[in-house]
Amino acid sequence: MKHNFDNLNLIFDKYPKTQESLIAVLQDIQKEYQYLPCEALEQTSEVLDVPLSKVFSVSTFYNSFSLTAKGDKVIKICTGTACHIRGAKLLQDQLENHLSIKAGETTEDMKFTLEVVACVGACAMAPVVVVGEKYHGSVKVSKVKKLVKAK
Amino acid sequence: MIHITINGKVVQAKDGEMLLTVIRREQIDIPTLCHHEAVEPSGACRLCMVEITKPSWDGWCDYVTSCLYPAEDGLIVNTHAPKVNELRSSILDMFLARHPKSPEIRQLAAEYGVMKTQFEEVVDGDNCILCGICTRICDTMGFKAISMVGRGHGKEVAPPLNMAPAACVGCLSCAKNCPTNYIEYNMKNGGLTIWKKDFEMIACTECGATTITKEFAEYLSVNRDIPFDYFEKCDACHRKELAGTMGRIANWDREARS
Amino acid sequence: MTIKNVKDLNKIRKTSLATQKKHPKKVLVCCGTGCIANGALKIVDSVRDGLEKRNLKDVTVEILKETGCHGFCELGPLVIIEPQETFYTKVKPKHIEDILDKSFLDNEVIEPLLFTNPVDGSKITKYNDISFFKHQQRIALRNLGKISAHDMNEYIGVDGYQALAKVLFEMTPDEVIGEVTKSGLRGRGGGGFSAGRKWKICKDIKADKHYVICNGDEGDPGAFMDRSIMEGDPHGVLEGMMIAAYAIGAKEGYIYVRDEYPLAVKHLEKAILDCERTGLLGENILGSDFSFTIKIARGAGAFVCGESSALMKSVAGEVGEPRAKYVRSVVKGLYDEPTVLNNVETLVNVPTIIRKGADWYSSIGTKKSTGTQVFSLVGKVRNTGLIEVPMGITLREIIFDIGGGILDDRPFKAVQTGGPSGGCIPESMLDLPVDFDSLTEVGSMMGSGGLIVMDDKTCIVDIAKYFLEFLVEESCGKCTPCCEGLYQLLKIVERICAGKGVEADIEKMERLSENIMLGSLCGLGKSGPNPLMSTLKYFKDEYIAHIKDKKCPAGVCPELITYEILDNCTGCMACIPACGYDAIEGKKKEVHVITQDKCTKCGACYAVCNFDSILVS
Amino acid sequence: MNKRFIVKPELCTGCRSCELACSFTHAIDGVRSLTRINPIDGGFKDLWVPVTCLQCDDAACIKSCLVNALKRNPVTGAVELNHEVCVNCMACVAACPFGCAILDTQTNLIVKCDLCGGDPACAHFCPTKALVWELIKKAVKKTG
Repeated sequence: MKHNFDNLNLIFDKYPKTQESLIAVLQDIQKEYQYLPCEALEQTSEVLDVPLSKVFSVSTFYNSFSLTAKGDKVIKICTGTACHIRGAKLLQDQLENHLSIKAGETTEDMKFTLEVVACVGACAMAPVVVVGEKYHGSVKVSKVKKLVKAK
Repeated sequence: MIHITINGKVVQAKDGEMLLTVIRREQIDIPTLCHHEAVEPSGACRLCMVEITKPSWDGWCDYVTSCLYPAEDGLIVNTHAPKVNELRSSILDMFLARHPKSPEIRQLAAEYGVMKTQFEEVVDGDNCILCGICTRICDTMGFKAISMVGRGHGKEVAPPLNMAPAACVGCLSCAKNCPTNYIEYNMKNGGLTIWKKDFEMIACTECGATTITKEFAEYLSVNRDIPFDYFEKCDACHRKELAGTMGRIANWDREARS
Repeated sequence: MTIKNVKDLNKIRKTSLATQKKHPKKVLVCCGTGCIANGALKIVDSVRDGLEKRNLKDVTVEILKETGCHGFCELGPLVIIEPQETFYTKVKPKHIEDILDKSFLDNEVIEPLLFTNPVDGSKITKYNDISFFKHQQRIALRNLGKISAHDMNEYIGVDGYQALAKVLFEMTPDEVIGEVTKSGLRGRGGGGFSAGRKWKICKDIKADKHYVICNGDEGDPGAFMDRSIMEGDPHGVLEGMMIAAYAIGAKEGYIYVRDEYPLAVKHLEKAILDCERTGLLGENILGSDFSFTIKIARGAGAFVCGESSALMKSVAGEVGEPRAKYVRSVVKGLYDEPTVLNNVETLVNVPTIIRKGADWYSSIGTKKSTGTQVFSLVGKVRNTGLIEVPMGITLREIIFDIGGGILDDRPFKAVQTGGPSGGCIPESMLDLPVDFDSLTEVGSMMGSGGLIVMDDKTCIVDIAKYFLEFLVEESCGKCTPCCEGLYQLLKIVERICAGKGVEADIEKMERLSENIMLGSLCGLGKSGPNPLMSTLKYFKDEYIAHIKDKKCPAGVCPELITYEILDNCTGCMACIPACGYDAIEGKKKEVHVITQDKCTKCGACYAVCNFDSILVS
Repeated sequence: MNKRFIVKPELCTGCRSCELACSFTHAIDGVRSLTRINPIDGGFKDLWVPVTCLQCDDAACIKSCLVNALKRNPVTGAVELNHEVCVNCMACVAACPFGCAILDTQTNLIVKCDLCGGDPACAHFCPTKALVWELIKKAVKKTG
């Protein structure tokens, strides 16, 4: 996939050029491109003067980061304890079935990525599914298909 | 100097020196899989755990990794307490389940009475025990070419982006210090391949023997202020050269005297 | 404007209070993450439009308050009309006109939007009459739902930064530490270590730098109080940090926030910026010698970063692997300097303790666990949400009085506390007074205060499996007992759930658990077997049922159950499209049939059936 | 230490007693080590040069070691290799311009002369006094 990497400098300029900024920079890159492209990691290593191996370690250690491109919409199924008890597994099963992908995968048309995440901190509305930036609480099986249709 | 008691024997130790160092100095055998003196201790494998107590602790004991626990005056250490032994065999059992094919793990586990794991063997398990000796040595040497990637059960040692690591000079320290000989490399026809990266070995200008890679020599020459031509001959030819030089001087001397 | 001294601060407080007095009528819209998810921002817009229509545009700021979380997220969006304290639930934009005309401008009450008492079906008008709120005592959550979360002046109006002024000009650092120690405040992040003593240790270490870190990396699944506090009362957190910094002599502080909490990050950023602009952060705060700055470090999703040494590595931009702590992080923490790490809830209590005194605080709660604790009461309970109650209250009071009992009147089975490091507490212990020590005694722990209520439809073995899955996923992979040991525990529990367990597995799990607890490097591994151990202790029968009888009494574990359609099926056809595996056949108004070979036991049919026609056995 | 190690090639007969002494002295668990000293044909009739580490002032081996396994013993003046720390990267073997850090292929350890911690065995056993461990004062007197 080809990207325009001009925006990277805008990200770098926001932070001091030290290792302390590494996670913040990677988060901004993740937000910008929905994943961490190789070129961006290489540039980050250079600009922040952090060895590429350390950048790679950090990129693969934390859940927030992904090294593969994601779909236009990321669907996150919360699997926090409250959601688990109130049927998160069933929602996962339904969404996987409906989208014909497993959690962690992206549909072939690159429209949706399905993820399971640990608690999103909206436990009182369990079970929760986050589509893009929008939180959906008390999700029922009958609502699942609507979630995926939602633009 | 302070005094600690190890397995009933009072021994001397330096204040703040790690217990493992003292224990090893006393020739007491306790296993470790993540320890290397070249790097900071990490406390990952947990095999070197020992039982410690002090008279003032009222019978209470603690269990600590000796590689990381600094010696304190009056400490009473038991390197083979029943709980510690049980823990070691349990850990070795876990290792054996994860790396059932590793001869090194099998041998060590057998020493602790674990011949066959009671746990579920990991299918397609490799022999990397994630001790981090390779990555820590690479960091300490200043290359920082490889690192731990991922986390938890899926963690692995890998070069960045899983591509030939630019920072690697082919010193082979990672492979040579791997406790389970997991890291593969290939040396043939004056070349070396490790981490999918190809290197050229410096061949001795006299005899053609090889010692280190060109990249490593260049690194040492630039960063450590060593003339590059030092690396152009092998050690045997260097010795011969020295013998020749000293021989000539001795011969002049001899001729001058006679 | 800048706040150069206490006089400036008091001037703002006075103005703020005067404004409140001038406009007693207010519309409070809860803008916590829960309510926003339910559409609170649209409500805010509607209220704003409505006020404009009624020529009240100029005083919108005084009337409309976008507050932090009330904790009653399930019923959101929530709107409260002051001063009557009328509490409206599940408000939609179309209701706003009515609310403004009848309830805000007039004194009427719009009955359909009121809270319905789940016990007797009656309508309750006032916020404080609802049992969910009635039994609470709010100190940490004092400002949540009361003030506009992002307005510094409002915070100052409710005595904000008065405690800071008090410590800076009336107390020495030692006196501050003394007061906090005397209050008995214990760390609310899990460990329960005395906050004052921690500060004292840190202060007494001679070093170039000292740091204060606020831990907002709420990793426990099922807990969200820190999120709500950071979102709803960011200045309270900052003030707590400043007081801690003054006490230990720190000049730099960090707030470590989960990146999954974007609203919390936004509100904290705004609060820090406001403080920097006015001089409440920076050099010579309020004209004193005290200088302090706060930076936000965003976490990146790693439960293990709740462990202090891992968190500090993460703040420094490294991989969050814990180190063995024979030297504690309070002595050698961030960048190897002495560091005080307190969690959000701990710090937000500090300003009130300083203002009202240690004696007042320690009079609340129990002798060894003083004050209040915020719980997130979730799971199979009627009223779910955030609650703050005095320590020592019983689980029964929390679940049945505040929580209104179990959802659908099912029998209570267990309550899980302390997240993945805690345990499950059975019905026989419902009258246990909750505090740090009592929970530890029964094999669980306070943790960050998650209370997850389970009914008879929750499989206890599945819960143990759930937590092990979580921990295996979240283990950093550094030390063997945690990384490999928890993995093997999970494998055994998986086998049991699949009906392939043998009796010897129980002893094997117990022995392995002990070794994991003994051998692991950090708290994650040391406490990792807790959920399993506590369920083994209190619910052994259920394990035996899985192992011996090959049955899952709760009807959860797919391999041990079957789904059947009963004769009372109305033939509504709802289950047919819900089944993703084409396992259900049937015609309209005829009893449907499940083809057992195709059934994956996912439970979708059960979830959509409105006639209880599906039998799980 | 006020002693120094002196090599006198003119006295060396190439008998290799020094090699044996070295090998036995540095034996590990009864297994003889690779010798750190080698009498090598100096290229002239009857002239043997016992080649061993010169303990250079500005030692290339120390500079080349990236893990600080090589350190100078302040008492003996010898550059000593700590095998526990050594990672076998071969940098010192390659860097020594005199070829006096050598890989012992039997044990896979790099070896170099450590002056036996202050009492070189080779000097003891040299029958012709071609290797001497002598007081510096005495040496100064002799040459002066």
